Amino acid sequence: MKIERYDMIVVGAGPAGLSAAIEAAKRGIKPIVFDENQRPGGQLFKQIHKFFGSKEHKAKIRGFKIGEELLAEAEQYGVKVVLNATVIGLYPEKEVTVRIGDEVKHYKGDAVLVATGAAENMVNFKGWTLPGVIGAGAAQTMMNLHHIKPGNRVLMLGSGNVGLVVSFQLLQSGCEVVALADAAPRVGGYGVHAAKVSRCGVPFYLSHTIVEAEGTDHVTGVVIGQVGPDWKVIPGTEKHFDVDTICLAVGLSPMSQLLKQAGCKMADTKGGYVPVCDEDGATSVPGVYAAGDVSGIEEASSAMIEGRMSGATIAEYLGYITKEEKESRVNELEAQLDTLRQGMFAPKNRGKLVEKTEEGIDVSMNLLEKGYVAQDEIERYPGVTKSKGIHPVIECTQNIPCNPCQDACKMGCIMIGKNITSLPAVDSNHKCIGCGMCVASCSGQAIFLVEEDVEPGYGEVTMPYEFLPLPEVGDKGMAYGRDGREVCAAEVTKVRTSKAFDHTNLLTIKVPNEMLMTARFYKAK
Amino acid sequence: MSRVADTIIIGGGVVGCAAAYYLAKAGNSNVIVLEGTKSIGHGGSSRNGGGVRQSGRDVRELPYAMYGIKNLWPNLSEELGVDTEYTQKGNLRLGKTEEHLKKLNTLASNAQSVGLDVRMVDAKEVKEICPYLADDIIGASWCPTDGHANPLTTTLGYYKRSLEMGVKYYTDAPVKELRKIKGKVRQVVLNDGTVFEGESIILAAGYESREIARTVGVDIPMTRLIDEALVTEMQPHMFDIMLGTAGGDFYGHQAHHGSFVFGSDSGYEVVTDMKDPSAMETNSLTLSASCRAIMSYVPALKDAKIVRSWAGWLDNAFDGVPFISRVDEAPGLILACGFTGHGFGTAPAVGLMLSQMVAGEETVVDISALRYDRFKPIR
Amino acid sequence: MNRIENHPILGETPSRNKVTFTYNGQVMEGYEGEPISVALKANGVMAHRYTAKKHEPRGIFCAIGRCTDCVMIVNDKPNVRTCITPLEAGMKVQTQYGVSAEKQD
Amino acid sequence: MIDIQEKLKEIGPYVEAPDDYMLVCRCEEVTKGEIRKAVHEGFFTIEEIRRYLRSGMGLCQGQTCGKLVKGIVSRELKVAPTEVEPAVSRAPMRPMEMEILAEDGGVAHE
Repeated sequence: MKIERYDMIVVGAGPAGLSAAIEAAKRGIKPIVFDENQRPGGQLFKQIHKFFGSKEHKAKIRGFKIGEELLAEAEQYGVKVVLNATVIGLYPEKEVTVRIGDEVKHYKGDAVLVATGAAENMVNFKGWTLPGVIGAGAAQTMMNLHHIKPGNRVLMLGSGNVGLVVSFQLLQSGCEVVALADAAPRVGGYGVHAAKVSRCGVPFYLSHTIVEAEGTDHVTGVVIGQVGPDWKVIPGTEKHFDVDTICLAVGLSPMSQLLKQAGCKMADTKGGYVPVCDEDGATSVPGVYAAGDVSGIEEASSAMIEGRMSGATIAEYLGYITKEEKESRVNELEAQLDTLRQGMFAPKNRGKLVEKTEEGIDVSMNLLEKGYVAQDEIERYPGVTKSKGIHPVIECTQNIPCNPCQDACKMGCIMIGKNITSLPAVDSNHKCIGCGMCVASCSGQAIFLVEEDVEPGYGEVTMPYEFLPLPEVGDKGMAYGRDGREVCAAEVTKVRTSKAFDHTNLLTIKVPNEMLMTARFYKAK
Repeated sequence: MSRVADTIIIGGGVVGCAAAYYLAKAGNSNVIVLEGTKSIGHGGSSRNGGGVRQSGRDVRELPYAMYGIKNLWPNLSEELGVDTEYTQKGNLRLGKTEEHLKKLNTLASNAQSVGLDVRMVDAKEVKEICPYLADDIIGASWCPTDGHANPLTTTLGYYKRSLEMGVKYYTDAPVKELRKIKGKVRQVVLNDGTVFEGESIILAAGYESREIARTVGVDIPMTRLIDEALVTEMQPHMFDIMLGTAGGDFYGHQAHHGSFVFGSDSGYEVVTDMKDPSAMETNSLTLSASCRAIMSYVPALKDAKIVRSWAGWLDNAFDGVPFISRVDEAPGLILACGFTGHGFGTAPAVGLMLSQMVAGEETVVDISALRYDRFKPIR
Repeated sequence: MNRIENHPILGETPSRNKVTFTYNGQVMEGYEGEPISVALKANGVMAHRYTAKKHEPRGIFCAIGRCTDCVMIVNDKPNVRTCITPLEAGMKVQTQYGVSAEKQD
Repeated sequence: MIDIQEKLKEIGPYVEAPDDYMLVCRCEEVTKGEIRKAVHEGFFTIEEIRRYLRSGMGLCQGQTCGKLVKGIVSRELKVAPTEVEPAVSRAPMRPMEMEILAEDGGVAHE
């Protein structure tokens, strides 16, 4: 039996696995990475939105671009990535059997890192097996990898970041999202993600669940209903929608079967069924490590840092670096990870209702319950100011770890400070020149430029716009509020696209002065 | 305070559960079954390939194997209220070499001598019985009354039915030792110190039986060996017969569900040194080796996908047949272990006979050849 | 038509080789190398199979080869996961009833 | 040590529920009611339930329904879901053709 041997075998070429291999390769290890998919990068290649965080976390770069960067880096450091390589099992002596092409190969590693990511959770209701009921991941795969619309009229179940981001992507692909429902009483994901879906006209139904998927051979409709405190549907609250697709985004679970099969000690935790790991990511089986979602569900940004930590740890385990070198690198990475794990959505706040921001401002309940910040709530946030002349209006109302807007403004108008979860504030001592860099750099698409009295009685609102067809100057249409309702007629006065904006176009519309703090989206007539 | 019953059965596998059922059926439902793990049928009972066969067996086993197939299996699903998927469509034991045929022939003639309907068939007849088999098979033994069943539902069926009839079950109840009271084995002590007490103690705990019996000074000559099995995805219906080979390459059948269940090995298992025996890990070579073995006899299955493989311990008796026996120096103790990987098909008959032994009745067939003290030093 | 020809972020969909295949004997067009399920979706096919026990329709569910709900009979082989099997010219794709290409009662 | 009969008394008899018809295991078409009923028949572990009903034994090997089954069983047993042990994981991690598995560079034994 031929067994190929490597210092380090990585299972999964997603953000964690690739990062670990790169980090290890930088220390002189020649790792081999297996991935069952045709393309590396894991879920990054389906993520077309800009990431949060700060520069070190690759903030404001789109997921699939981060994937490309990681691949280039992997290539640069000589990481061997084998695709269409399905791992069959992980056996004693750190042996991995892998299907490659039409055969099975045996590999042994001195260290094995399992970075297999996560799988979607599912929820069952009447008709959930009908064709047309799909996972949110399936929707992403279809539209972002295979260029096909998952459906024409879609209902999304789940208001976590996945549900919100995928809803927006569905809209970008030209699908209609008729409603977003969630059994939870409050939006689970970032408020900025909710707000951008909401202003496109998608109604949010919190405390609602699916009663039934209708159809005989495939989905033709859906009924949702309001749930009471016992999580049961309150009779009489049922609402019907004509849809051809129901998209489920009800959370993720670690895909930890390989670690379990290998005999690693497992634990059933809030983050899912995960291997018991020490602080270095080492499992109970010596030489077997875990990183990324497989060891607990988080964002891709954290998975990349965790992967790097594993890479450094394994480099030390295999004697390529000293303990001191490893510790200094791990400490540096830990600091990066810590900043990502701060704010309202920090792991420690999971499931908790945070009512005040770090600044002591009341969190918008309307945002949590309906998906958008109400008109009478918006002005209490430090990014929302009124002044003469063009200035940014930053509708960023929750403490999330993100600061590209601060870096984007060359004029120093935007202040976040050292703590990247702080709400951005507008400094009126600095003069905004209307360059729009902040609008394009905001991963949450929460920044607008507002200018009063561009002509008598009328002002302009500049907004991020990521849809096709792109409106043209002179087009006339309607402006929409944060709640997605029509507010007034609007005329397109400027359309800016630029490489620096990275596909976030800046659309400027002219509306009556009194609508400047209301109009947040535009649709052609 | 001890928990008392007429009979304590150690081992919630198919033998233990069957014994409990036949005891209850005979009106002796004051029975306690102790299963060491959290699940009934956790050991070999749920890990075997489901053969219900007579052919290929040692003549010492044949009388009760035949008894079970004639009298117990046919109505078992109805009796238990659970579909055991018992299918009596015959068993081909295949040979590819003259040596294989010689071996099959010897087994067949031995079996014929005790009245089993088994005969040798040639390559042509093999194909007539099962057209999906490989061309290089030169002959086989054919036993039309053999068959297969679903070991999972059979084991759980005995459990369910006996539970309904009042048998008491304890899971996660690993036994530490047996204790004699006034010269008679009466007490069963768990790892956690709980004491059970009974008139009769049936020891049907697979290989673990050896350690347990040692606590009352009885050593049962058996070893343990890990073996593997696998299951395919659901396939279109192909055949109903049971398959085995003279070379022991593999055995198995197509289940009612459509999937094929096969047991096989790589030969490597005999040297497996598993750190944690309870993990019953599969090894990296067996899955591929099993597929080669199966495909060399049933090439039509090359595209069938394997969805799962697993491993289980065999309690290998030194001479390949079980110990079903009272123990003279440990009165009260009844052994039912050492089934050597082929205990499933005979479990109903063994269960029935154990219930008879408890009741002090004569067993339906003579099993004196399965006494625990049958072994003698060879020199 | 539910193909996305131009996407605001991903740009124009790269041109690919058009091939024909059959679905239950009917000739259909798709792009070479894309998952069979995507080609079927572009042609409006929703139900890929009918289950063995309850004869219920199933289609794409996870789209990444895990759930196995999208399996069909491809080139006479049952249980082919159409969401991860690349389309090839001339493929014979059939609805799967249980594990058979024949409708069952 | 689990006293099955005591536990059965504690959880009470199986009572039909309006959503018992709902499928849980998509591959093997096992309903919620079948799983609930099995618990009240004395099948307390995922291992037993999958052997009895085939839930999680199909093509996807419980990747889709594992968590749902766990939830149902824990509710019937009146314990936290974390107290219900998930099924073991076994190779192969993905369904794989015999012909391919056979090609691992080894040789068939005679």
